[in-house]
Formats: sequence, C-alpha cells, structure tokens
Amino acid sequence: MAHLTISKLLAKSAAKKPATRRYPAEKRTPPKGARGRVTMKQLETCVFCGVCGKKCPTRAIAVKRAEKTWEIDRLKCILCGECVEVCPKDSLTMEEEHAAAFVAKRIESHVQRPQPAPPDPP
Amino acid sequence: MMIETQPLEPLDRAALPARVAALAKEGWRLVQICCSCRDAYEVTYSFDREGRFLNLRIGFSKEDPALPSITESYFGAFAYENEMQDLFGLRLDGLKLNFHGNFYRLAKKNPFLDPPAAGSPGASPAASPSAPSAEGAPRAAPDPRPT
Amino acid sequence: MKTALLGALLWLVVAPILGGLLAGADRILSARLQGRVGPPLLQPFYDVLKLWDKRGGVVNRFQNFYMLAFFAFVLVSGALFFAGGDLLLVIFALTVAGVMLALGAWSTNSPYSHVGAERELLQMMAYEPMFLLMAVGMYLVGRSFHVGVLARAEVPLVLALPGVFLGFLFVLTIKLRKSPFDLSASHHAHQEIVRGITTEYSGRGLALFEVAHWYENVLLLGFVWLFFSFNPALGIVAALVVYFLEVFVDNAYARLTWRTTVRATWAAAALLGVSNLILFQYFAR
Amino acid sequence: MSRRTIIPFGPQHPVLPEPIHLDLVMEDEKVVEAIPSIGFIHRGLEKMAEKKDFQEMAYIAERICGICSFIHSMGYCQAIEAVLRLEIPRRAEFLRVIWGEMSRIHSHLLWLGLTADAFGFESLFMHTWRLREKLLDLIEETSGGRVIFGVCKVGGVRRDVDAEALDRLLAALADLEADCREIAAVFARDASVQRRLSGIGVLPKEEALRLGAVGPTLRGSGVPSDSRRLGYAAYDALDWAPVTEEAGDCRARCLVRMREIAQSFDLIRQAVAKIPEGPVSAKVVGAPRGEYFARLEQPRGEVVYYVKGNGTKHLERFRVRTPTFANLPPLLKILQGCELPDVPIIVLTIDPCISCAER
Repeated sequence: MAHLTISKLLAKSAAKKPATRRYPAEKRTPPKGARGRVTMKQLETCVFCGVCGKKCPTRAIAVKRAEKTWEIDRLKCILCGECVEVCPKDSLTMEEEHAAAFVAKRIESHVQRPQPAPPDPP
Repeated sequence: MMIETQPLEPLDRAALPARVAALAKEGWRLVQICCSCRDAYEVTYSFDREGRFLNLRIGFSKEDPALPSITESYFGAFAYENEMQDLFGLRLDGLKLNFHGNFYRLAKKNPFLDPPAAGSPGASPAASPSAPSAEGAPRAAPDPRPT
Repeated sequence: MKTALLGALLWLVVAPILGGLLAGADRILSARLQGRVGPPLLQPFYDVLKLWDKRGGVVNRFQNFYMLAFFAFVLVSGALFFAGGDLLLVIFALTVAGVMLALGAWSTNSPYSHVGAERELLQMMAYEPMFLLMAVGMYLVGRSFHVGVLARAEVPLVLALPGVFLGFLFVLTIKLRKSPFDLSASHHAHQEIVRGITTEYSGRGLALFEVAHWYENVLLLGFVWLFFSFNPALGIVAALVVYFLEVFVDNAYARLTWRTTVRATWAAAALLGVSNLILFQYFAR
Repeated sequence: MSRRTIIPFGPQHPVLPEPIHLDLVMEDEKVVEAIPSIGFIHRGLEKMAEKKDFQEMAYIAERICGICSFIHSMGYCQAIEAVLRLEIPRRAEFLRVIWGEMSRIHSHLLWLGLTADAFGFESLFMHTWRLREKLLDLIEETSGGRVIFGVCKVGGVRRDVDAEALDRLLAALADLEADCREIAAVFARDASVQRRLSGIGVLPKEEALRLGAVGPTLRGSGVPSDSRRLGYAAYDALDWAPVTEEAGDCRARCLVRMREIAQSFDLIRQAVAKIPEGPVSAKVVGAPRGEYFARLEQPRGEVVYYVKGNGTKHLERFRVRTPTFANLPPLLKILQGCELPDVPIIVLTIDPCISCAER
C-alpha cells in the first residue's frame, strides 16, 4: 500500500508541454497512408465506368454515366478505400486529411465538362 | 492455417436437458447457443472444456417452435434463450429469467424468422428492388443504390 | 465596529471574485497535472454567467428556496468570520448551510439527490468533530472564540496547534469537495450518483450553488489564514499553498466510500487534534 | 432501516456510456438485486449478412464494435477462410497478430481509463488515455485508420507494413511500454485504488465457469482460458501463456488486463522478429459452402463467429457471440450484495460493450 504513487507522473506532466493541442489553431498532420477522405482528383481521366460505386460496401458513391457525374455521400462513406483500389484510371485518391465537418446532409457532386473537341486534322 | 475440429452431435429435443446437465457436471463451459431457421429450426449448443469444442444440434419443424430451457444447468443460458425467443419466436419451457419477448426492443416481432429475401435464397434485394416480399411482410428498404 | 463592518462588506464583494479566480486556477493546474491545456482562467465566471441565462427547471418550489437559504447561510457565516465574530457561530452557520443544501436535495424525488443528501450529512458528521476541535484549540491558545481576538493572538496559532492544523487540512478536503472525499457532489458528473446533491438543480439554482461554493472556499482558506494570522502576508501565502496542495491531492487520489471517509477523518481528528490539545494543555501549565 | 428503493442505472449514465439499463434494488446503499434490460440498440447485423456480399461483410463485421474492431473483422475473415478452406499467406497471419495485439492494448488502455474515471481518479484516467492516443497514432501509421483499422479482408490483409515501418513501430512501442509501466504501478500499488478494487465483486472460479464468463473476467478468477491458445493466425509460432489472477475480485480483473498489456507488447515484438517475407493476401475463389465456428480472443474475451454458407455469395446464417453477451450473467451475480459506489466499478470490470453485444 502506497500513497501518492501518481505524484511523480503528475509533476512530470505539469513541467512538460501538454499532450493536447488547441485544436483549430493548432492542427495535427496525419501520418502518411492515413485514410482521411476519398476525393475525385482527376475528373478528366474518369471514364464513369461505375466500378467504384459497385464495389462500395455502403453505396456511398453514385456514378451517372449519361450525365458524366460522380457523386459521393460523405456521411455514408466508411473510408475503406475499396473505390480507390479498384479505379482503373486512378482518378480517385485517398487523402490523408479528413473531410471538414458539415452541418447539413449533402452530396458532393463532380460533373465532367465536355472536353474540347480534338483539333481537326489539317 | 488452423481449422479446429468441431464435433457436431445430433440430439433429440427431449434428450437435451439431461445431456446438458451431464455436461455441466463434467465441467464444460457453455460457449454459445445459435439458432437458425430456414425450412426448419436448427439450434446449436456449443460447449468448451480446456480448449476442446463440442456442439449439440437439435432440429425441429416450424410447426412446433418450442425448446426445453437449460437454465437449470446453466443459468447464463438465459441471455441466449431470451434472444432466441425474441428473434425467432421460440417458446422456451422452464426459462428461469424470462423477459417475455422484451429482451430486445425490436421494431418488428421475431425479425429473424423470415427467409432472407423473396425468390431464390440469397437474392440481392438491390438486384430486384421491386420483387414482392415473402409473406407480405414489409422488408427493409433495399439498398438505395442509384441506378 | 467599523473594521468589522468593513471586513464583512469586503467579504461580500471580494470573496466571489477571489473564489472564482481560484476555481479557474484550480482547473488550469488540474489540467496541467493531467497533461492537458485546460480552460482559460475566467472559465468559471463564463460558466456561471451561462447558467444564469439558462432556463431553470425545478422539481418543486421549495428546491430553489433551500438553495437560496444555503447561499444566505454561507454568506452570513463568512460575514461573521470576516467581521471578527464568534468562531463557534461561524462554524454552526456553515453547518446550517450544509443542512439547507441537503434539505434542498431531499425535497426532490431523484434517488441520486437522496443518496447525495445522505452522503452530505455523513460528510458533515465526518468533518464536524475536527471543526469543533479546531475552535476549542483556538480558544485554549487565544483565550477567546472571537476571530477578531484570535487574529491578534500573541502565540502563533499554527505553532501551538500543529496537530489541529494538519487535522483541519485533512477535513478541508471534504469541504472543498475534492478527491478522495468528494462523495456527495464531485466536480464531475462522472460519478455513480451523477453529481448527487445537485443532480436536480439547473440554471440559476446551480449558478447559485457554484457561487456559494466559491464563497465557501474563500471562507475555508480564511480559517487557514487564521492559523498564520501573526503574519498576515504569510497567512495569504499559506492559504494559497494549502489550496494548491488540495488540488494536487485531488488529482492523486481515487474517490473513497463514505465508511472510509468517516473512519479516516475521525481517526485524524483523534490522533492529530485531540493529542495536540492534550499536549498543549500539559505544556501550557 | 431496510427501506427498499430502486435506483435506475443507465441506459444513459455519465459513468457508463453504454446502453444498458439496470434496476438496482437498494437497501440504503446496498444492492439487493440487479435487474438488467438491454436491447436498446439491436442492429440486426446478423440478418444483414444475408443480404450483403460475403466479402463486403468484413467491413460490417469490423463495425460491430468501435473498440475491439480489428479482431471482429479478423474473426469474420477466419470463419469464412475456414469454410472456403483458403490458405492465407503466413505474412498476413503475422500482421493480423500484430494488429490484433495493438487493438488489445488500445482496448485495455481505454478500459483502464474508464475504470479510473469510475472510481473518481480523473488524473489517472487522463493519463491512461494520453497513452492510448499515442497508440492510436501508431495504429493510424500502420493501418491507415485510428480505431477502425479496415485492413482485414477475406484472404489476408489489405496492406503490407514494410520492414522500416515495423522498426519504427517497435521503437515507438518501447517508449509506450515504459509509459504504461508507470500507469500500471499506480493501478497495482496506489492505496486509494486498492481500497476501491480489492475484495469488491468477487467471482469464484466455479461460479465463473458455470455462468459462462469469458476473457479477463474468467482469467481473473483463476481459469487459464484463452482462445489464442487454439493457435489461430500466428499464435502457434509465438511463446506465451495466458495471464491469470486468483482473487476473482475487481482488482484481479484489473491486474489481468494490465499484465495482458505487457504481454501484448511482448507478442508484437516476437511477431515482428519472426515475420516472414511474402505476399499478404490470397485470391478468393468461389463462395463459402459449409459451416464453421471461429473462436478468437478479443480484449474482452472469447468471441465466436459462426458462418454458414450455401455456395452463393450471400451467407445463409451469420452469428456473432460477443464476449460481453457471455459476461452478462456473471455480472448480475457479482452485483448482488455490493454497495452503490461499487456498482460502476463492478459493471466496468467485465468491460461491457453493450453495443457490440447487441450486434
């Protein structure tokens, strides 16, 4: 039986810098390889094959081929990264930074603009 | 890879209490009770003694959903038995701590009793969203996968 | 007479500010001991202001009346003390305040409040002997029960009554509501009785409780100061040291049960307090 | 005075953020009887398996519990692999052990912190969780997730950890281990802590076995039962023995978990030393047909994964028996006759995860 067994630890912590941080002012850099959020990095390369949406376990991703739209519902996404792994064109990436918090449900939508027609051969 | 040998001992419903009492005397630990129901009920009682695994399996028809309780030998079985009662609509005779269907607060009575989906077993509801559900019971909404 | 009135007035005005600042410093120190950044110094004031603005839900109409009575008795008790009044009266007024708090908790229907009230009374039973021993000890040394007289005592009280002082520090932990004796209402609701005595209070009632607790803390540190009154500056330093020592102890102990509390405090009262008084009587002759 | 009052405990109680409700029948501060009710959040995940692709289900299985997440997905994958008779690469098995043990340390640290909070030792709680946070950082560095690892899949694991990263992991774990020892000393020796844990909630050995206790609850009563002894994954290649304590009280259960933290550090070191080179996943062919009970050791005790496949990509029956489910009956027993201040501590010492018990 001993009293004040934690005192050394307490004294040490009081002398050191706190382990917590003042969050919005001081942000943490996530480690390499962290699964933060799925983003459509290169919309121009996307062929809207829809494999990402089919492989998504929570059906968070919707791909509309006709409208050339790629959509993600971040509240459904569980950050497994399957979509990034299966993407044949490497259009999708997993970013390390988390998506910012938001207050209203919304679906993030990316629409591919019609690409300029290739110049006519002379 | 390790695959455990898992002996499965078919047993008659009436013989269950005596068999379980004998196991309790021998010092087996009740690991779990698992009920499943497709065309008929199938209840598996698993026991363990120093790493050895033993299963007793009881099968009976849907017409007579009753089982003798084993809470006499293993009081801890009340949790599993109440679960079976709530999810599968079984009647447990002699259950020592009976919640009378209120062990789980469920939106629907005996939700595990239905076959999984209409048509072929394991048919994906996403694949056939308009398929009529079995027994007219409202099924959970199909995955809202955009088409 | 004039100084007495001035003392009481000063108490009424300065004590809540001082108590609030102490509470803020307590929270920062606690946070640092736990490796956290902690809230700003003025956080307790923000908290009380916020509580004051909140809608207060009361269970019955007596509840806030008892809280007001608790507040009033704490104020009276402190005013008597800082006016240099009778020490016994101060202690008993403080006791009545505690009873009011317990009655307030009893008036509600919450079982948590009831258990909290019961524990509050048990706590009073635990610290009361030591408080009375302190009054008796001070009387023996200073030949008076009057705080005004005791403050000018020729013999430094702490030197004549070291045991009583230590015993007082022991029960001070109960009054400051600190671990290991924060049974009836800990600073955190993370407790089996959900903050116990104040479970059913909200809004202004709870704000009143907080402010009363600041007053109480300053009054208790006044007792500490009294032990060192031969040198008022030293007394203030001693009071602050004692307060931060209590914060440290709060962080170094688990919460104990009421049985252990009563046993430990009575043992402390008997060992430290009574033996001190006997020895003092013996050598003073 | 023997007036009986009923004190409701939960489902929302600041000490126990778990949806379990106990009606405590009290005589003053003594508990005469505890009547449980659960089922506030039954999620029907077992039924969901009948609609999901069996490979996707690994993600769902991991989400059965937000604390012992990794071993849930590991249990699911092991059960499917056994039915499929799928041999997974040895390196994957070692990685599963490493992650599994990290998950165990994280869960035990979380539990120790909550227990400290239950007996009103805020600073100990904060310091325990400070260490847990360091471990979560390590989990994130190796797996990409902090609590939900998301690395287990049918056929192996989804990402490899290279030798350099493993070395960094070992160095960081060595620091963490020293810090954990500091905390462990407080739990094991501090007088006020002992007063709240020793002799409280005693579960005798026979009672523990008869009521079906598992994990640290069972080992705290002196039964050396640990599912890792079955030798699944790479545990057959490691040198270790189950941790037991004899007393059967809250302190014994606490000591078991503390010693298991130390043991997990050792197991990770052994696994890193012995890990073979090679691929980390095998190709999955076909669909499961047959049934299997996979038994694994969660931080909270033995978990049983039962899968029954009929040759389609949807399972016919999927069942999980989580350790908390098995530990509920012993809990009711040890609550009888205790004092109110001890209730949260006793409830916590079985490390209840009601959300995971209600799949």
